[in-house]
This record gives sequence, C-alpha cells and structure tokens, in this order.
Amino acid sequence: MSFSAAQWRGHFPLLAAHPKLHYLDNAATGQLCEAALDAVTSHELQHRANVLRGTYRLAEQADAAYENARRQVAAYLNAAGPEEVVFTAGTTAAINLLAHAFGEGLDAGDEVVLSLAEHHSNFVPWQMLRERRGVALRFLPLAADGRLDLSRLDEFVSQRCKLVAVTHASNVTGAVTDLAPLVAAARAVGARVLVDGAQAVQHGQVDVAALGVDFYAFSGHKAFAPTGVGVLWGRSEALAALPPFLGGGGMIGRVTAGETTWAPPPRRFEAGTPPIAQAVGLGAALDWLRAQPWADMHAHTARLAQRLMDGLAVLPGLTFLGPRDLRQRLPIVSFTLAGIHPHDACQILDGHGVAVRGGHHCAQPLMDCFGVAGAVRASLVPYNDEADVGALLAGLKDAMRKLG
Amino acid sequence: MSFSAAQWRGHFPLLAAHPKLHYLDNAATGQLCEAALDAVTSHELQHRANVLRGTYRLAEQADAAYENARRQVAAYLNAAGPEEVVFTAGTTAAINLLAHAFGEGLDAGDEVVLSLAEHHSNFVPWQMLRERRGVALRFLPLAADGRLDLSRLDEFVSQRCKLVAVTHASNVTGAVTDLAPLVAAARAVGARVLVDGAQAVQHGQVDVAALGVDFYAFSGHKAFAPTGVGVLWGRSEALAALPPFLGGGGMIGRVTAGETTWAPPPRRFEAGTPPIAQAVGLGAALDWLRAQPWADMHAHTARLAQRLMDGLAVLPGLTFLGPRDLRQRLPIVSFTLAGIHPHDACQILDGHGVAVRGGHHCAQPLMDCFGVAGAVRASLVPYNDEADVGALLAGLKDAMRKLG
Amino acid sequence: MSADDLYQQDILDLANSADGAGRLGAPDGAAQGDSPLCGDRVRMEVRLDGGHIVALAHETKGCLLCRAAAAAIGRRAVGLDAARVAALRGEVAELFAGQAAAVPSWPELQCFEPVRAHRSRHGCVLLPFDVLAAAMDNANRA
Amino acid sequence: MSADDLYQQDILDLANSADGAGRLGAPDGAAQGDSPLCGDRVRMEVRLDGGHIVALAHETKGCLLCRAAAAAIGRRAVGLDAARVAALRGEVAELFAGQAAAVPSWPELQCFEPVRAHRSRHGCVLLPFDVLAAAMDNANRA
Ligand SMILES: Cc1ncc(COP(=O)(O)O)c(C=O)c1O
Ligand SMILES: Cc1ncc(COP(=O)(O)O)c(C=O)c1O
Repeated sequence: MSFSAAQWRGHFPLLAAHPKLHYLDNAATGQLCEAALDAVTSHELQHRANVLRGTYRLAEQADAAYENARRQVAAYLNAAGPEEVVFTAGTTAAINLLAHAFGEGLDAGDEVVLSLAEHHSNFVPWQMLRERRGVALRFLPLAADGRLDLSRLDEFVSQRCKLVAVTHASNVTGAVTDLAPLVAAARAVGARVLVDGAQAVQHGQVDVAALGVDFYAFSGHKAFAPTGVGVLWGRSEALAALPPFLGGGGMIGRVTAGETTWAPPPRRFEAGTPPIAQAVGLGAALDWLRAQPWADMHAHTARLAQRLMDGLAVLPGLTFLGPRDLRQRLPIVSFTLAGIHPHDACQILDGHGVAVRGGHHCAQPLMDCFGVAGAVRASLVPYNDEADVGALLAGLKDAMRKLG
Repeated sequence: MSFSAAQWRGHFPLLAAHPKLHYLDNAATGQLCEAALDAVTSHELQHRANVLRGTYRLAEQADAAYENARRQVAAYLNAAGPEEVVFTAGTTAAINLLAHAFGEGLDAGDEVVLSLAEHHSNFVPWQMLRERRGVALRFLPLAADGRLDLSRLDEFVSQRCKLVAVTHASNVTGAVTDLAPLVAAARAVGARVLVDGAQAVQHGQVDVAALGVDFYAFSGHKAFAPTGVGVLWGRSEALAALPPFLGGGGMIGRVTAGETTWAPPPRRFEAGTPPIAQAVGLGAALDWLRAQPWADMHAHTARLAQRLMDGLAVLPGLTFLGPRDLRQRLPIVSFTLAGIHPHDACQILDGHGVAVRGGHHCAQPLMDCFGVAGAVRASLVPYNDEADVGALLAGLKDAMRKLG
Repeated sequence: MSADDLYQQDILDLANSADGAGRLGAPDGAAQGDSPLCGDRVRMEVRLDGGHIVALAHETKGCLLCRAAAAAIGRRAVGLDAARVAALRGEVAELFAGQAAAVPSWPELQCFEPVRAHRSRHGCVLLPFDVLAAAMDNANRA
Repeated sequence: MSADDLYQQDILDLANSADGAGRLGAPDGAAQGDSPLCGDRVRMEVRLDGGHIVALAHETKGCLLCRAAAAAIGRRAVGLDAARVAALRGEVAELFAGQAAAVPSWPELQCFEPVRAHRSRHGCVLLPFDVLAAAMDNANRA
C-alpha cells in the first residue's frame, strides 16, 4: 500500500514535533503541511511584493506566484479556469461576499433556501440579508440522523427561490449532502446554488463541474494551508453578473469623485491587497493534496472512523449524532455523553493528550434539532492513526469514571 | 549612532538574500522582517489551532498567541486596551467594515467628509455607501503641493457631518495630514473620525490617544508583517455602538432560525476564523518596530529623501508631486518626467535593479488634481540607503537618455 | 495533567449539590446568559429587599465548572447586595489572574483555583456571577 | 537586462510616429478604454464600409508600448474587418505566449516580441486592439 499515516504525519511539522499529540480537531483547523509552509516561506524570501500593480521583476514574480495559485485552486476544483477563483479571507468572508453581491439583486418575496445543518457562517450572513432586503429564508429540514431531508424538496425550492445555499458536508455530523437533487431542483426554477465546502476540500479533490453548482466556498486553514485565506469559486457567467462587494484598490476600472467603474472578475471581488503569501501557500497545499493516494487514504480514515464509532457504541450513555453509514459521511464523529458536559469531557481528554472540541460547533440550529446544547467532536484526517482513536476511547472511559 | 541601515537590512531576509536589489516600493508592500517571519513559523509549528473555541492546550496556546497579538497592536497604537483592536484582512477590509457598520446608522442628508488625496480604499467604500444609503460625500480640497487645504474646514464639516475619514499620510505625496484641526472640527459637530494609517504605522509608533481620533486602520504587509492581516482600531465606546458587518462563526451570542444576538467587540467584528498566524506575525513585527531607534531612523530616511529630492530637482522636465518640506511629509517621493511615461521609466529602472512603481497608485482623484494620469513613486524606509538613491538617480538619467 | 486537578471531589460535590436550582414564584428580577463558546445557558432569578437578595433560584445548563459556580451562588448569595456580588466576581477574576487574596470570602471559591491554568474555562465560572449581576440590575430597575 | 531590449529604436520610432493620432469628424463608432494599472486611456474612432475600416483615428495617452501599438493600428488598420482585427490581437497574444507564427501579419508587431518577458506590460500593447474591437462593435451595432 502506498499510503502510511505515519509517513503522512511526517509532512506536518507540528505533528512531527509533537509525537504524543492526538490532534482530532481537524474540522476546526487542519495542521499546516510542509508544502504550504515551504511555499509561504520561499515566497516571502524570494518574491514578496504587491501584486497586479508593479512592473519590476520582483512584482512580476509576485504576480506570477499569485496567479499560479489561482490556477492551482482551479485545478483542484476542476474549474473552467483560474479567472473563476476569487481569493478571500476564508469561507466566512466568501459567503458574506456572495450574500452581499448576489443579495443586492434580491428583493422582498425572493427566497433563499438553506438547511438547518448549516454552520453559522452559512446561516448568519443570510439572516443579515433577510434584515437588509426582506428576502425570505426557507430551511430544509433534517432527518433524524442529521442528513438533509430532501423528500419534500419541491415544497422548499419554489419559483420564488433565487439561491440554494447548503453545506457540502456538516461540520458536526459529517453527513455529506446529496447535491444532485438540490441542483436539479434549483435549475428547474432558475436558482443558483452555493455550496459551503469548508469541510469537504480537505477530504479529497472536488469537481465543481461534475457537481453542477454555481458557487463554492472554502478556507485554507482547514485544508492544511495557511490561515487568512479562502476561496470563492464561481462559474464565469455567475461571477460576471455580480456587482462588487468591498470597494478599494485593485477592483476598479476608473475612479473619479463622481462615478467609478469595476474591474472584471476575479479582481472585481478582491478589493485591496489580497492575502498573497497565503494564497501561494494554499495553492501549494492543494497541488500536494491532489497528488496523494486518495483511495488508500479514504480507506484509512474510514477504517479509523469505523473503529471509533464501534468503540463509542459500547460506552454507556453515549448518543451518536449523524448517519452511521460511512458512505454517507466524512470521518467527523460527534456525540454526547449522558450527564457529562462536552467541555468537561474535552478537558479530561486533553489530559490524555487528545485534542477534540466540545460545544455547539457554530451550528446551533443543528444542535437545536438534536435537542442538545453541545457535543464532543472528533474529526479525522489521513494523518490520524489507531493510536489517536485508542487514546480518545481510553480518555473517554477515564472521563466517565471521573465525572460520571 | 545606534542605527545602521546595513544592519537593519540584515533583519529582512529577502533583502539579505538580494544584496543588489534596490527596493523602493515600500509604500506598496514592505519587506517582511525576520521577527514576523519567525513568529509566524514558530506559531504554525508550535501552536496552530483554531482560536476562541477549543479548550485543549494547543487551542489555549493559540488563543493566548492571538490575544497577545491584540495586546501588541494596542501597545503600538497606545490604545486603551486590546479589546479595541479588531483584526481584519487589511486596511481595505477595515475601512469597508466601518463603511458598512457605521454606514448602517446613516441616512440621506448625512455627510461623510473625505479628501481628494485618499487612496481608493478610503474612497470607493464611501462611494458605495453613498449608493446604498444616499449619504452625501464632501471632498476636502488639496493645496497645490497635495496637502489638504484645511482653510475652509467649517464649510466642509457641517452639522450634517457624521464622519470624517482621511488618510494619515498620502501614499503618493507622502504629505502628512494635520489631524488636530480636523478632529476639532469633527468634535464640534459630534462627528467621528477615521484615519487611514496604511502609510503611517511603518514610519514609527502611532498614538491614537494623542491624535484623539475614533477609528484607525492599517495593513500588516506595509508594516513589515505578513499579507492577509490588518487592523481596525476603534475607541471602545465607538466600537460598542456599531452593529456587526460580516456574519458567521465567532461573532454571535446565540443563533436560532429566528433571531441572532451578537458578541461584544472585538469579536463582533471578526466573523469566521481570523488570520491567526498573520496576526501573530503582525504583533511580533510591531513589538520589534517599537523597540527600534526611531529618532535615528527618521534622521536617516529624511537625509535620504532630501538627497533624492535634490537629485531629482536638477533633472530636466521633472515635476515633483507633494510638499517639499520634509517635516510635512514621509519619505515617499513621487514625480513625473516630461515626455516619459511612468511605466517606461520604471521598466528602465528595473534594468538597474531599482524597484519603484509607476501609475496612479490607486489615487486617481489625487492624480486628477495634479492633472496627471500617473507618476513614478519611490518610497523609502529605514533599510534603504545611499546606494538605493544613487541607483534610482542613475537609472533615471539612463531612462531620459534612452526615452527622452 | 491539570485536568485531574480541575475535577477534585469538592468541585463535583458542589456542582452536584445544585444548591439554589429551580425557579422563584415571582422574582423581582431575572436574567439569562449564554456562553458563546458552548451554548451553555444560565438563568438567575432574585427577590430583593432594600437591594439585598432575600431569595434566589437558578437554572443552569452548563459544564461542571459553571454548575459549581451557580451552586456556590445558590448556597451563599442570600443577603448580598450588588456591590458585594461585584466584589465576589472580582475575587474569582483575581483568583484566575493569580492575584487572589489569601482566603476567599466564600470557602467554595477555593475549588476554582485550578481553573486558573485553563483560560478558555474562566468564562464557565464567571458566567453565573455575571448573570446574577444582571438579574439584580433588572430587579433594581423594576 | 531586458528593459534595454524592450526599447529598441523601432519601437520608439513607431510610438513617436503617432500614426493615426487624432479625431475623425463623424465616426460610425468609437470606444474608450482605460488601463486599470496606470490610468492610461485609449480612444479609437472608426468609419466602416461594409464592415471594413475606411477611416480610423485614435487618441492615446499611454506608455511607449501602448502608443506604439496604437500607431501600428493607425498605420495598418484601414481595410480590415472585425474578424481580422481579432486575428491580429490573437497574433500579439500568441507572440506573448511564445507561440507566434513565423512572421507576423504586420511587420510592426515583431517589435513587441521582447515584451513577452514582461507580463505586467502585455496589457499595454493589447489595450489599443481591445479598444479598436469595441469601437468596431459599436459601429456595427449603430
Ligand atoms: C493610504 C492607503 N490606504 C489604503 C491602502 C490599502 O491597503 P491594503 O491594500 O493593504 O488594503 C493603501 C495601500 O495600498 C494605502 O497606501
Ligand atoms: C461547514 C463550515 N462552514 C463554514 C465554516 C467557516 O470557516 P471559516 O471560519 O474558516 O471562515 C466552517 C468552519 O468553521 C465550517 O465547518
């Protein structure tokens, strides 16, 4: 087998330096891969300059590096071209960009369809749009296992629907959204589709062409790349139809005290100096990821997730959130423990060197659906191994003994 | 004398690696200081985790590093406390944040006072606000030397004025704004004051308390810190009065499908995962800068700027933009050459290893005031030296010979 | 590791005592507060007489630290006025800052000392005090 | 360094010829384009007959590269239709991509070959072609 978790771990400097750390909070932030770290460092040491404005060699090298990062992102997403890639500060910034730029064209009576499984970052921007423009929000309901209930799609995606904005995978349950029927329903009424890919891109390449969606958002820091950068991908004609969101340098055609004209996409949406070195790091991370043996890696994380779920299933008082079938989910495993608060469990686990997260995971509407205030979440990526899962299970038993 | 440009240069890895580069485009982007690079790298290798959500040790260390960066910024600005420091993606993002959050409270008839010397990033966001809310923009005129003409301030800052938004120093002329009369005029009518400090912080510590302003914005990348991060400082009571701008994780109190409540500042304005490592790098850069011998450094850059201006003055057909008195300006030197386009001059200069910028410098209204389409700009910081100025002057003579 | 220090028997006992848990019939003031981190929620109800607490009840959905703090309040708060509540909150904050007075006013507060090393958990302990202050404020305004 | 290659005598001569500079009395179509980078501005005016340029004038405020490209157009464009203008723009783009045909259709285009190494300047040369295309488009619609 060409994949070894131990070897993969070696490509992540923080993990290599902390052999006893069981880092299982990957859904919050992935560790930085050396490809990204090296790309950032060498960019800063060799090609640092502002982009798209200077004509000297250093500036042209910075331009080339930045535009190359766009190509790398486009390749990872199978986008039609680099001009469809807008760099942002992160998923949240990308979704807010769209909520403003696309939202500008909406009015009272128009509808945006979300789901109750959304992260706050794909929820609050639309609530704020509702406040601003009086659009209505429709929330796709959830099945008992946290997956989207698409059985009554036609009731939710009506002729008034202008946008369907859903997560590619839940950051709590790991449930992967079945996008095909949503895209079909949106197409049938002429609505656009935004997918929040914050939890998806780090689990293998995404094919936006095959998905047939219009917009796709994700963050660098969850994909083993730097903080401070993210992407809004948009189909060319979808981006071209949007007005800019933020104003400033770089996004203009011409500025006068009277009126101002806009640059074409993607620069129209990149006001000010972009996160240059971070974009370069993201491009390098995605290029590296693209070359990994994903089939083996998926088998590895699925095996670990199964082992974890089996281990959890026998713990008394444990309630598991999310679908059980690993083909319908990512290796993100959330659960509650009767009588034990997630934070107390996490604290004990931390004493075992296990880094997991407790709380609402910025998904309070989903938590409300499950009738819980919070949960413990362990999120796996290919550098995790049996030892990580073992330490988590042992730590949980200890927590139950101490707190139960 | 405790300061040596050669030694200072040694703290900037790109410059150390490129001894023949005459980098004079510092107003666009400063080179990264090793303090910032080291801080970013060691953060990523030691403390990388998401912030303000996790309870495990690594997350607490990330929290501590991020909150420490706030303290470092607050110290550099002499702010009342770290809670007045909002991390953003840059100056442009900071100003757009304010244009939305503060702009929400404005209506037709209200006025925002800008100047014609503003960078597009402190211009276009207010034009867009004018479109959204019908507020009026008043533009402070410029004197012939590019400084703000404050002689008729009472005509511009009226009772209808709600905000005065001006640059601390022009990115084209280097002219430093005389803020005291502007602050007094704003105070007299109960208006707030935003200062665009993008060109100021890299030339020494800024004292927002002494300036008496309400908001202050700047970018990391111009202050020898990473790209992808900036700051909006706001006086506590001024920030507390503002609604959020972007929606998402981290900026909420509680989220339900119905209504959502907001976190207190600064988190209210930091939706989503912030630029953590970049903020840590910025804090380290500012801490390092704060400890530098600024009196000597100012003397050094003023001497260089004088030498440059003297050298330029004798060139035929050269027109200098901006005040001549070095006490009224930063060492940012822009000029035009009769019959030679800025880009052609820059291209020849590049052949001499001189990195300067030609164009409108994202300040087209200012260019219009000067009646030119573009200019060549050389911007100096303490790592520049006599050799840089000499190479620029020699290169210009060559350009005149070749193109004149 | 310090997680073990955190969950001493005294803090478990305090939390599980749930002293003061419940509702008052007709409170003079009430307030509710959420932890933005974990969605925990504390509700405090008070009846005051001359600014002093004469009855108090709380509903606390939270972690052990939060519940222990709420129980300490449930056990000890009767008789206090707003200034004393603020002072007690200050004592806890000082404990976390490592500047605590030798002996805390309430013996129960001592068990929060190990929380000091865990900054992300400070809010869990402080939340009930903040909600209590808000409830008294509401009562005093009413 | 390559900056010297860029400014050969032929490009200086071409730019300074300013062929075609000026205004037409009553153009069938006109367009104006700005370089977002430097604020340069090119205006092209055309008169067409059966889709072919019969008269052309331009006002070009720009760098040497931009002015040289505009002068080449001023010298050679009469007689062309929109498809030929697009093809010529394509030739320049191919020159920059390093995929140029052996001999360009206009001998003047050869002098732009050294610009290839300077990506940030490609737009300077292409701008007049884009504005010309827009002007013809406007004429054809009118
Ligand atoms: C005066 C001024 N304001 C604002 C900006 C915008 O800064 P940024 O591009 O980092 O957002 C700049 C820099 O280009 C500037 O010089
Ligand atoms: C599904 C989902 N959407 C959006 C986000 C927001 O990402 P960021 O905080 O990087 O903007 C996250 C991560 O927290 C997420 O898991």
